[in-house]
Amino acid sequence: MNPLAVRAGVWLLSVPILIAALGFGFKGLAAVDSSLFFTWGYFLEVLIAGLLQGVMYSLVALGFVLIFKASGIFNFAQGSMVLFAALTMVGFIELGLHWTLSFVVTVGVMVLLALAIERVVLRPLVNQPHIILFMATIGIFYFLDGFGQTIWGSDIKVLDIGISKDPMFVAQGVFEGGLLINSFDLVAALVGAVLVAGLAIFFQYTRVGRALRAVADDHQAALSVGIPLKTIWAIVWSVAGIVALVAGIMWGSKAGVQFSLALIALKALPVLILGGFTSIPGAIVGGLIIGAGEQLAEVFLGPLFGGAIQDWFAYMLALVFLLFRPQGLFGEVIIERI
Amino acid sequence: MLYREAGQFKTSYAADQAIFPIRQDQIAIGLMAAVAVLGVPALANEYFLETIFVPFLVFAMAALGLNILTGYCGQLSLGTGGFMACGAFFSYKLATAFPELHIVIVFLLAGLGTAGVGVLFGLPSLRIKGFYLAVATLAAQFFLVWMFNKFGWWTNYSSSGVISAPPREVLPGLFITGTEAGPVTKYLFLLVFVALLALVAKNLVRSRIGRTWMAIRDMDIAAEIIGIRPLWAKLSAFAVSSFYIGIAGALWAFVYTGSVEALAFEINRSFQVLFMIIIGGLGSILGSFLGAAFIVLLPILLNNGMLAIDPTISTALVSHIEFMIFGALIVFFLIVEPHGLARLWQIAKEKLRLWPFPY
Amino acid sequence: MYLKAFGLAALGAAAMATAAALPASAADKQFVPGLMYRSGPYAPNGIPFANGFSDYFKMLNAKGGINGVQIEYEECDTAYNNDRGVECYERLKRPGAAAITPLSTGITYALIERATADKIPVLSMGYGRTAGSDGTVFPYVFTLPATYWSGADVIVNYIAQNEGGYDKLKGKKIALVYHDSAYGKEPIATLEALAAKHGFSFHPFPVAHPGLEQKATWLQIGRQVRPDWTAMWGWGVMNSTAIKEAAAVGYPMDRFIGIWWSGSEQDVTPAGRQAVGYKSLNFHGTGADFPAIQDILKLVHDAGNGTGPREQVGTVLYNRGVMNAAVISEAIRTAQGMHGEKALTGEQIRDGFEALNIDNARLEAIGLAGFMEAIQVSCADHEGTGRAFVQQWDGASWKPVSDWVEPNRAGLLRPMIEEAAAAYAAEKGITPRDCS
Amino acid sequence: MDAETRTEAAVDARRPGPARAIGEVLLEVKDVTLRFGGVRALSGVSFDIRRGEIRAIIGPNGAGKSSMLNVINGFYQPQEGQITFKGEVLQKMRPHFAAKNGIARTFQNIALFKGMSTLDNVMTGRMLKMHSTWFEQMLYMGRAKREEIEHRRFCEEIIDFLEIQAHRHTPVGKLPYGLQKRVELARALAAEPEILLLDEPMAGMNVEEKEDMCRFILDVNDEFGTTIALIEHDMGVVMDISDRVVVLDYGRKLADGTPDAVRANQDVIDAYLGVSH
Repeated sequence: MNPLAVRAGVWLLSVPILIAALGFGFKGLAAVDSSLFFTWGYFLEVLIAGLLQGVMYSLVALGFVLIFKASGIFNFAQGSMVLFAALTMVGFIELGLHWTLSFVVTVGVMVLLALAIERVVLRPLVNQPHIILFMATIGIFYFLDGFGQTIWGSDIKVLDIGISKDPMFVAQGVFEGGLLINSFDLVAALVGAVLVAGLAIFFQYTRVGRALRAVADDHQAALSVGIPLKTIWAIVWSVAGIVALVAGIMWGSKAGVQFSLALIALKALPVLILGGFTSIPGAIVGGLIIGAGEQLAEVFLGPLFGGAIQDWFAYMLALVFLLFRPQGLFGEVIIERI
Repeated sequence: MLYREAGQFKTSYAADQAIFPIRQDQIAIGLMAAVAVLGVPALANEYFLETIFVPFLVFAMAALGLNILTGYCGQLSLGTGGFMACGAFFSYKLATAFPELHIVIVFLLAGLGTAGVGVLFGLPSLRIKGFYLAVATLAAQFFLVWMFNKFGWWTNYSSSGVISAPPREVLPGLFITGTEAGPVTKYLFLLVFVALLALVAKNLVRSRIGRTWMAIRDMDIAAEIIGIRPLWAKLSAFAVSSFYIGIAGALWAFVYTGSVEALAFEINRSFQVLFMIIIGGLGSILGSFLGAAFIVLLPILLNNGMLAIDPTISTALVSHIEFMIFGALIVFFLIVEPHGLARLWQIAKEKLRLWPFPY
Repeated sequence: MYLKAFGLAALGAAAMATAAALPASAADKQFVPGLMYRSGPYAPNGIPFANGFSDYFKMLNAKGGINGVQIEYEECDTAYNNDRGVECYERLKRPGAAAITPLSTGITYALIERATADKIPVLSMGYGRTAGSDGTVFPYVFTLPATYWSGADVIVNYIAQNEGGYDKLKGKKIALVYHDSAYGKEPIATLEALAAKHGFSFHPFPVAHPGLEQKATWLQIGRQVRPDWTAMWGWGVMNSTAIKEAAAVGYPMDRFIGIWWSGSEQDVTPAGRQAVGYKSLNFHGTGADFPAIQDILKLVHDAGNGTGPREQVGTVLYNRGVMNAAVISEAIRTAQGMHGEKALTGEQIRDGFEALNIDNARLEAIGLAGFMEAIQVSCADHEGTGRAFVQQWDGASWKPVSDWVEPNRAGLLRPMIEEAAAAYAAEKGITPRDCS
Repeated sequence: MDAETRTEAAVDARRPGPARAIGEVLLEVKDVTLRFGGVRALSGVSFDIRRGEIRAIIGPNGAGKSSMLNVINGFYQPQEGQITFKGEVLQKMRPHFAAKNGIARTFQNIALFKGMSTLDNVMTGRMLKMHSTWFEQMLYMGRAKREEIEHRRFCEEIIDFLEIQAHRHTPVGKLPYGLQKRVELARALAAEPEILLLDEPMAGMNVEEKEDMCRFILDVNDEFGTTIALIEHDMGVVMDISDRVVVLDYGRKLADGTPDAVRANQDVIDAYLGVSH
């Protein structure tokens, strides 16, 4: 039997068991401590909300993964690219463009930005250690933050793409009061799924995608078979820019387009680390685990510690995973040799 | 011509191993010390002392600490803010619980406490490497700030979670914290304190311990085979680094701002200190100072400079342009010299040795 | 170890840059520094406030200044960042500075000691250190017209009015969603005391900076605790996110009351029609229908001198900036009555603050009748009435839905404030002034 | 030029020299088996190294030579077998134990500390001989300072011996390949090892560099009496300088004995398919 299928089967089976175990754990805790509250319907509600929130994190994490995969650069500027893209899109809408047209124009802007970054920043720094390139992306982060706000201002902007934000109740017969699901998050999750599928197809089946994977595996080898590294980098940064735009639209219409959007990059870090820096499916699975984990922890454990634990809990969760798999869930295993 | 060691022969290894083996350097450093101790307090006004020199020295201390961990031992850390918070809150608890304890001892004890916390969060470094290690330190960052923010005990149950430094004197009559502390006293205290600890750091990195750290940084496997214990080396780097960072946090809260809430040590602080050591030069004591100067001074200079050119310019625009120039300059400096300002300085010295006959 | 050389070279450069940056303060101009933020995560809320603050002084200057003394206003961008706030303060402080307005509770905490040492009054209007309203310990801090503790009590009183009396509060649940910082934590002690007194249960929910993450918080509120009322201490993006998340769990908007910093157009417009019905406190009028604000439009904006866009005039935070500026102007005017009609020092203006008595006739005279309540400050009490009213968002504008609600200052808050101030004095070794 | 004539001078200088006492068994590996997942890198290999000898380990690529060295100094822990070192029977070696008890090595792909100077690299090799406390090092006083100077003197001797004085203060990352190999040897020697493991010390060198390296190896063996175990591909070199040779192929021991005996072994000839001289 295919060992991959066996492993997939084990996973599929173990996930519901794990979730049920968590539920019973929380239930037990709630029985002991009166400040906690537990019903199965509520547990599922929080779990679903967490998973959907996790997809939102994945959207941001994807941009990181793309760039890290192709160039080994940890792109700190991804967050400000999200903000910049959203600001630009809203800016054009406010100038009177239809949102679809504005989307197309913004894609163009992000591609231009990618080309500029490749030419001005990456090319002179080729072959430098990773930490230097990381620092350079911090420079880009500052520049973009200032640049975007100089052009488009710092006011909070409304980006409405017409997704309903009303609460939705399902399974009302099963659970008392039904299960609350945020319809906006559901749409966002679908967008995320489509994006991931699109990227997977792009990487797997197109010529550029193959070249990208080759570059990711080995720069030197890719160069030696005639893959133009500079073009590849420009393409990757463009794709990351477009992913940033999609993330910006989803986050922007959720929270309004303003400076704080640049800070959501911090929420993508534990996702990245958990999923492995180089894996697109890792970004998704990592997002789901982090999203569900932190929401469940906040709701069912938070009251024990006075709340607001979700920020550090996400990192602690990632840390615990790392102790067992130092290269992330889907990262490549590092074999040390000398 | 002037800067050349020709004719200066070393007759002992001791002389060759001095921190400043070349006479011109010794003279220069003496002059600089004189200027720093006498000139700066005489010339600089309160604004310069309070907003440039004091934070510069505090940040230099934090950068020294992070440079030991990241620059010398190669362990990437984004938990600097959290460790600074440890130093600040530990020293607050110590200073208020034992009012008769001398403030310098309070700082040192807070540093030791932070070193313990650092070791605890450094434990995962044995298994996790590179950017993945950053997560362990980020966990420390978010957890520590949350802890100090959440539990009233740390702030003596202040309703808002803000601590403010009680007045303490370093020598009888010379206050360095509280309202009576003058900027000159603060500056001179910091100058001496930071210079002494920088000297200690320099001694550590040029001794066996420093070489152990660098060996782990450059090639951990080979280091292990030479007989270095990676766990011990990494944890000692975490401890020493956290000691310095903890003291920096205490100085920040007590000497610089005077009052502080846990949020002052959020993640941005960690990034700021990391920028300092990258811009200044990884694995360089001098670089820690140069980087701190760059990151503290540049935004203030840009901001003031733009207002000097055109006082009517909107403060919003000034802030945004400040961001842009700051970002662009970081990229520029990295392209010019990826190894930091300290290397730039070294190159300048090499050039100076040959000048005016470069060939 | 060449740091000193670098430092010195930089010092030279900085000295030149800054020497040019500080314009010589003309003797006949009263200097007002402004610690504002037009960048950073809270810029959307900081900008209208800064514009209103600046426009009011421009209007005064266009009218000839205060008794002929022109106002010289200079701004510094703190980005809501505590250490940048200290830098700005040090940059702008000078003996002739009228008052400091930090517009951030964290920065206020950082500046109280410095400003006291430098003898410059701190006006933290509706924010900052609540204990600062005890003038015997904090002679340079002014918290008028209300503090967070008053705000918390006003909200509870309003709830009691709506429920039909304090006895009806028993067994009710009141939640608090707060920015997990010095700012958001201020009301907790008061609400806990009130909960014990009136027998309602109190559920605090912290939200981490900057406040984009509130899903778990609102699931707990909307699906588990289901409080009868929810109060909010939020700022910036946290406010609009909270309103959206509240709507997403179906929490009734008219039972959701924000503090005065959680009730501006910037907070409700991003939430669209979901925000209709949301309530917040306020202590001044909204809209442009006040003579002073009309003057701003006429003398400043029509002259092409407006700091921000014209349509911003009259919004909540813009008007709060106006009110801050008006209070400072009145303090300067009062101080001129005591020390002469010329540019005064911060110490002299502090006397003006302490003797401040803006009655209704005075409000009429400065064109702000009905805009705010009469304010009187005393040596010991730097807060004033502590009263506020509740306003509600109808989808287009903020409409007042209550009268001025009185906090229980004498019976509850003032002793708490005095206790906190005494603790501070003990820790710092301050001997309280005698105000009797 | 033939490899034999190349190293002849060096070898001649040694052969009639003072009787190098090849003594008792210093280290013995017995039935060592090492697996990575399903792959067997070593299966049941046994041989010994005697005090004072130069012992070569040869074999085609992938024969398990480097793995063998890694097992000897404890970087890899074998699943089966045991190691007897100085009479002490060990289930497996640990790197720190090995270093402390006098096993030093160089690496196939140079594993220097690239950010440090030549001198610092060599001084690091001496790490285990230094005993000053933290406190002394913080103040650079007392024993810390004395030790720095004392050990500097020793390291300078090694630097002289290997003729890299001119590069004392250069960061090793900037040195050419041949010199880096020499610095690595210096670092290993700084530990005053009893056994020196050399993993392809002459790989990638030109003829002159190889000659120099041969001379250094022989000198080390002569002057310090250091036992040497080396992996080398250049058969000429191996046959000339080593006292005994062990041949590995696909993780198994193929032959063991003097160079002449090994050269005559049919299995070895087959394995090398005529590559042998």
